[in-house]
Amino acid sequence: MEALVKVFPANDFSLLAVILCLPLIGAFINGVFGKRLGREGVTLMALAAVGGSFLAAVVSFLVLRQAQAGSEQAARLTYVAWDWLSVSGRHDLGSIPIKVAFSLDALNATMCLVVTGVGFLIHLYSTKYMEKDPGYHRFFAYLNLFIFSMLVLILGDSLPILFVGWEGVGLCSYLLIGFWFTDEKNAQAGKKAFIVNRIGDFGLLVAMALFVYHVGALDWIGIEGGRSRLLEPVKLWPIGNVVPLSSALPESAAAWLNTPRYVTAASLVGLALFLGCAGKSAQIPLYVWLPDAMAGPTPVSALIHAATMVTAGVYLVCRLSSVFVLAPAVMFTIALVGALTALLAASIAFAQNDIKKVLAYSTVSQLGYMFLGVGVGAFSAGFFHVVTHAFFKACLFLGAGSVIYAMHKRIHDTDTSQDMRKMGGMKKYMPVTFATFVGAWVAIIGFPGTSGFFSKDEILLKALTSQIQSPLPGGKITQMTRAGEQTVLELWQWPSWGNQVLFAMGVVGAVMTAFYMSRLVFGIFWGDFKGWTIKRKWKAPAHHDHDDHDHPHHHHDPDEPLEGPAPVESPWQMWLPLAVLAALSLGGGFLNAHLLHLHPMDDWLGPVFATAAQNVTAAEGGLSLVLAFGIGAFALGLGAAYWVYRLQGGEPARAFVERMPGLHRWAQDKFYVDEAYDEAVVESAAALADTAAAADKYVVDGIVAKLTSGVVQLAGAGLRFVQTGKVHTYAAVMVVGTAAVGWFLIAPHAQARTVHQSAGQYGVVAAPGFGYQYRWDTDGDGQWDSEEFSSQMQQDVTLGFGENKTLRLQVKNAFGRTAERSITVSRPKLDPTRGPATVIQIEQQPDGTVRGVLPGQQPTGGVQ
Amino acid sequence: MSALGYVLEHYVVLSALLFTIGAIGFLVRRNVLIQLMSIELMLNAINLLLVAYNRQHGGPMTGQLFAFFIIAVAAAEAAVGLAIILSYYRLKASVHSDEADALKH
Amino acid sequence: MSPATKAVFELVPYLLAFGVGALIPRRQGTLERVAIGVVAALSLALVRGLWPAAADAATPAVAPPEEWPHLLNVIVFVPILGALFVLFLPRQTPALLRRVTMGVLGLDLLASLMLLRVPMSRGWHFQYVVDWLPSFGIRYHVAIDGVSLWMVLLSTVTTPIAAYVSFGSIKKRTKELCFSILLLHGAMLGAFVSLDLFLFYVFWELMLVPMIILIGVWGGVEKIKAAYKFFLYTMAGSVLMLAAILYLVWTHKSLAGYATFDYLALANVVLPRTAAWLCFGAFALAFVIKVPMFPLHTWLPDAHVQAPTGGSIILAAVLLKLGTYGYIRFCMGLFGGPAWSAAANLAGLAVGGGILYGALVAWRQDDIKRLVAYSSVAHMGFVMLGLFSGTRPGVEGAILQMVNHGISTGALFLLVGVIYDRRHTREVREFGGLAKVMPVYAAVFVLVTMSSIGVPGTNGFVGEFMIIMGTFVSLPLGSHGGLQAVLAAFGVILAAVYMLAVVQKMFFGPLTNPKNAQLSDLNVRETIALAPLVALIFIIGLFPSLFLERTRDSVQVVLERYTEGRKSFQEMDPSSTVARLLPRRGGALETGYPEPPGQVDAKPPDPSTPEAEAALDPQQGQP
Amino acid sequence: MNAGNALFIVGALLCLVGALSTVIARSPIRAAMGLLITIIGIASLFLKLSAQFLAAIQIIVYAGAVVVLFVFVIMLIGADTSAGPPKSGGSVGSRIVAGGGMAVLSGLGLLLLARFDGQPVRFGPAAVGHGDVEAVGGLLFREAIIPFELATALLIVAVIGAIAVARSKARPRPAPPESHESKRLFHGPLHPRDAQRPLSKEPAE
Repeated sequence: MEALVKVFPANDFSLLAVILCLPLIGAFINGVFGKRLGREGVTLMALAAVGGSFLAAVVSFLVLRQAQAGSEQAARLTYVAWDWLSVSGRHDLGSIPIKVAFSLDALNATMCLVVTGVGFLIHLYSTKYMEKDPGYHRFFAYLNLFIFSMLVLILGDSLPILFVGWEGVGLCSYLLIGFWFTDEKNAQAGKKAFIVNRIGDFGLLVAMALFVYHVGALDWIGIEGGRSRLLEPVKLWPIGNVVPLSSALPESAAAWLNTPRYVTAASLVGLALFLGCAGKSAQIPLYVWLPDAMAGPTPVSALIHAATMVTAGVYLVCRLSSVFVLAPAVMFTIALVGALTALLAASIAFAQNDIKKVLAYSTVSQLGYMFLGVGVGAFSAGFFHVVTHAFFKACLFLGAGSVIYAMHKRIHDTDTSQDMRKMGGMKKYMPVTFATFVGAWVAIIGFPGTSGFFSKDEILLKALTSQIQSPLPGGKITQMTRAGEQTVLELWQWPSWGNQVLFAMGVVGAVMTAFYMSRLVFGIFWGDFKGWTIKRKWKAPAHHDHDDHDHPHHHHDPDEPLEGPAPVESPWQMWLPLAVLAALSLGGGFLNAHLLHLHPMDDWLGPVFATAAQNVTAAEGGLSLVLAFGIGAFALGLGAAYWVYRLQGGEPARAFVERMPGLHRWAQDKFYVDEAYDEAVVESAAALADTAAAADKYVVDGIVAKLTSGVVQLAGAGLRFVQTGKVHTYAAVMVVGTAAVGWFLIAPHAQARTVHQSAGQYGVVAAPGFGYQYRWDTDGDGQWDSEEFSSQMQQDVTLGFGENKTLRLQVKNAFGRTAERSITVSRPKLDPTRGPATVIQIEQQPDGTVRGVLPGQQPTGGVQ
Repeated sequence: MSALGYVLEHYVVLSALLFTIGAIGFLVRRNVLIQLMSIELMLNAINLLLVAYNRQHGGPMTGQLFAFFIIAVAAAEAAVGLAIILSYYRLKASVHSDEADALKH
Repeated sequence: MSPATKAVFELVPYLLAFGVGALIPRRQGTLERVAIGVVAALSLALVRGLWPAAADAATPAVAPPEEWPHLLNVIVFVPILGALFVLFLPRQTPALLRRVTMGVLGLDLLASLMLLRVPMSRGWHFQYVVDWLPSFGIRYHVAIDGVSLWMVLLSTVTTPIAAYVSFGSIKKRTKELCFSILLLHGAMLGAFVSLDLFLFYVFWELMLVPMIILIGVWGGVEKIKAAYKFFLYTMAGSVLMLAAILYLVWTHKSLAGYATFDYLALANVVLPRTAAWLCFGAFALAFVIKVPMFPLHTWLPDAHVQAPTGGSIILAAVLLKLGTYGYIRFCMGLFGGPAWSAAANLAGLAVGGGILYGALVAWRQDDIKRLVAYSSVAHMGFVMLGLFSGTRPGVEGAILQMVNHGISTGALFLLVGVIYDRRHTREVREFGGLAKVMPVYAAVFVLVTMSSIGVPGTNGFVGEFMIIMGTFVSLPLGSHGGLQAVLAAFGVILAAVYMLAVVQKMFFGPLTNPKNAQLSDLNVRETIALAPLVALIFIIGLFPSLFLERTRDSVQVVLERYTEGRKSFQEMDPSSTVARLLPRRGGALETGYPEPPGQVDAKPPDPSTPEAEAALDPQQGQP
Repeated sequence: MNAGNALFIVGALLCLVGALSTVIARSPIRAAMGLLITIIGIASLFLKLSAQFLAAIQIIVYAGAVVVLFVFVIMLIGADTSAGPPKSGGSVGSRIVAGGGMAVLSGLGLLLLARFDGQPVRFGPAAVGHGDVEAVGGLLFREAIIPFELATALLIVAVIGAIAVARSKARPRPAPPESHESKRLFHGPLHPRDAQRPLSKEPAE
């Protein structure tokens, strides 16, 4: 241990590079050379990469513990790889370097263990699950790349580096959802995931810009240190110098419109960040991509869309908890959105039959719980749920995958093989899968003593008791104006009923979770097998000897009854990870069992959330109430499901559907949210794009190009008539033109220009012409200097500063015609603030002559 | 009468008359050949002017040089112009300049 | 350790990179292996070579190598002389013509890499000045700084690629092709390095001719129309620019007493309000058309769709950059005041008309090339936004984004050309499920798409990120900056929408069109052409500071000039019609300043007059 | 009135008469003769202005080359070509406007000239060697050598250009009509070969 600390000092902890690089190398080798390496090579490479990464993570964790042990401060291990780029702060002042730097503290060390650990198990599982896929190497390349991106996300020491991982996991998710790209549906789902995530990323970009502007830092330490600057007010309206149409509106409305609206920068940052979190962690309103993402292979769903990537949002809230707590309104929004998402997703999950869809909505719902937790300021409780959820949801997904794997023996259609109604009685055929699945199931429904029980109850407890304090003394920002002290903005206060509502929603969600999860389990494992007729000694028809995802449309005639062998248990590569995860689901709760006064996790994470905790108040007590409600919810949900699906064989559910077909359809079709989005967002954007495209073709091109060319053509058509083609016409026109020029030359023009000769000396020079003669009035007395015209063209004038003088000039041409004009010559005032335009340096040469030289480098100002 | 031929203005007026005759001839006549001759007339008028001024200024004979080059250019112009007329005549069977309006069409 | 062994050890990483690179291609020939290996080794060399020296602080600071003054002349005139040389080669030997062209371009690339040996500190580098038409004050004045450095390198890297690709698909009139490419190359480089406005204008116009030939001779069905459109648009802007240049020169002459077309001298002229606005407008129009910005962008899709692949690559990668480069150098350098005042409105145009509108229109295109062309409009909107922001990250990001756009969009056009060569159509609906038959092509396409939509880790992100951050904190944009940055960030979403839609339609889903079933994957030539671009996508994405390091000082100078120009513009009395000449700053920034011809004879001095009112034309009264 | 006066009067009269006859003449050949007269008149005036070299050149180039060229061309085309009626209206209006305008302009110009007051400028005595061959030649070959060479180049180019323009293109002759019954009828075969019998002087085979 000591040696380790010596090799890897805390400020240059290169083990982080090892953790990161191994999966990257794995991805590169598998992606580029995978086809030549063969399956064994790819397997070895992928497992070694992630396994090595896991080992390094464990070592890092231990080192961190060592470092943490002695101090109150949160220990950090950092590693700076290289300088990436730099931006500048408010008004382009200062420089904010962005380094490719990584850090490890209690929060992301835990997360890192989960990611690499669960990641390794899922890799192991996948080696069997994807065994026969022709894109085997591609799959592992993507998976390794995902692990790498996820690690960048959680280890990144600044928001931009986190963003790299953030988009990286989105990209991997896109590639993996669309892994079987020959099916249009999968590719579509991938695209949807990417774009919806991008909407969230937009929020993150905006948040970074706000941080740059207000805090002037993007790394975690800097943000935490400068977070108080986020409390300054930001004017939202009117934007810039945009003046609303106040004149067209009634007085009161105009006044209302013109009132400046302020929010704190913290609220804006919080909202923008939460938009990012909602995108990545599938919260309302951006949750729609996650259920569709189940189009990817099941291990992908387990790893990315349940255990790791989707919890990145929660991680981000925890990471920036010190910023979030500055905006109570945003925190309440987060909690409320989390609770609402939990309920909405759970209610959709009731009506789904596709087991992966059920699990997907369950994930959305559980993520809602996590946000509920972090929203009320219980960061470590929320994060604890991330960890336990990673265990049991990964286990559930992998278990589902195991079942689907078994179903795939005879049913090759993806949708049908995942249909719960085709399963049943699997308990008998797949004992290990069954056992592990049940382990994870009891955890998710909150069976006392399991991990889910502890983490969920902790969240419920905090939802009832914890509040965000106003970060401002007095809760408002004031400003001195001429009219006295004025309140610029008043911070939103956490409502008194807030906790009760959130708690109630949480409890309802828990009941629903227990119900639909039990429905799922009963449907899969109990009852009779409904997939096909089981025949002993059944032999596969020749053309079914491969499990090829490239032909998903290889349908059986649905009416023809299928026959096949009994489903069998999956091989060890698949059930071993299941077993490990199930054990963790059952036992993981003791990491943070507050009931038993056992909370190593809270202690471990405590220093990380210390800053944020200053702004959170938690009431004492409520524990027994929560315990009662928690256990009650679990019992109610499980009991109801047992009654409906075991005792009554699903009859009440069918009756319910018959009584209220509309509601059921609604829930089954996900409340038509997708359709509504399609209509409202996608269609309107498309309409806008159509308009833009048409405008581009006809209006812009029409005006800029076609109109211009039209005008030119029209002019050309007009001018054609002038061109007779007859030489003599042209000659006549030429003569006329010559005559005009001649007339101009001979007619008298009293024009003159002034030339500047030297300081104060000006010359007024009359324009020359054929046969011109001039006379002047230089003294301004209205009398000509001499009555006689002469050929004197120039008059000299001397002026002082700011003086001006008017001259009159008369011109007579050869035919005696005259023209007259008066000319004013003025000399500008001496302006001491402005230097001369050019300084002429005067030098006396050795021979006594004096020359003016334009100097090479002279300061401005000149000789005063 | 004794000043006749010894005063610059006489040459200037003569040159102006010649030039005017040439210009009017060029503008009024339709026969390309005669138009070309009118151009020669104008060039000659200019030459006369140049030489006369040169005589008045004395000194270096740049005026005469200029006239020399004008003669050279006039010769070239006559050669090419006549060639064009020949070619035009082949095409149109006419030497009337107002019938040359092919560019318009 | 002996020097020899040390050298061997130094070589090991390069050999390793070469080996890995050479192993990458499957089922291809030796040529490809060697080429990709070389690209890998070169990439490593580039990264290591450009790594800031701070890393090895132990070694004493080495004086930067001597700047060879003729290097820029070589870079500019090697292609032009090469073009002339090509004219003397027989047209019956296309192979020889191609080899000579590639040789010349390769030589130019090598020469331009020499530019990297010198750190780009403040001021001008590789400056070379010689009188050209002294009576008009026109000089041959070339120099380079951190801004033009990357433009020069961008063109010396992409033009060989474009030429190489063209030689694969164009088989007729090879001689003219070689001539046009070389001449175009030389003219573009010349425009990037000239500091004399006359010289700049000559190169600027010279560039048009070969480009029109490229579009009009080897283009598509409506090539003539597209070539005309391109020509007329560009011409309309540039003649106004010429007028403004002449006005500026005239003003300088009346102020300083001698004519010069030199940028350094003209930058010291402070025009009165109206004149400044008009001149700024004339310059900006020329550049904005070239960029192009809404609503003057409609030539671009036509030109791109009709141009051959090579032409499109050059057009997108380099030619458009002349607009943005011109804006940095001339609009911001010569007319800081108007540029600053107009920035907020123009930035609104760049965001609304460029980033958002361009993306929306791109979404609705059926022709892939047209789509990429409109995406160019959107990307260039980002670049312009960065410039308008007038902040260090904004301008640095814009310069980086210019390079990025050259690489990504160049690669996209190349990829579109690949599929066009095989199917002779670019309609998206003709394709579908291509990933099955052309896996490598699909992978590269997806990768380049990711770069184009700015996924972090690729080059596109760095530029867009810096621009958005720079815009948000911008002072010239004032309170609009925040909104504009947010809208620009929103444009990033739209980019994903249209690019992923086309990727999905082309590559994913079932292979429906039987005509696509037999398509062959990337061939050797195409792979070799793409390899450096792909390498650069990652190099810039991961190590942008290698590039930013060399622009930083110059951007600082640009911004100083910009704020200074704004200051002197604001100090000027709004009603004044008199121009001013700022005193010379001197120092490294004004080496090569045009000296007045000889010394000025002046009248005997009058010590009581503190001013030299050479410029003051008293106003004339009315009769 | 001395010889100088007389020379000027004769030269001026020759010029004016020649010019007028050039412009007025209906037949081009007469016009060419008028031009010739003008040129001789100018040459004599050159002599009067002590420009002997130019006078010689004037005669050689104009009278010897240009006018001859004109005459050649007139002969080639046919001396009476301008006799035909105008085919296209004759642009009478334009010609009247142009000619009249020019006349008025010139008249006004002369008037303007007359309006200038001031003494007439008398020539001083000519310098020795002014305008003789030696002086002009020396100038031509020393200071004006480049324009001189350019003039030679111009002449060569003009000659080549003239040839190129005037040369009739060797157009393929229209194929003779297959049969001209009338010709056959009245003139018989134009060539013995056309008569499908051996030429009398060719050896029969």
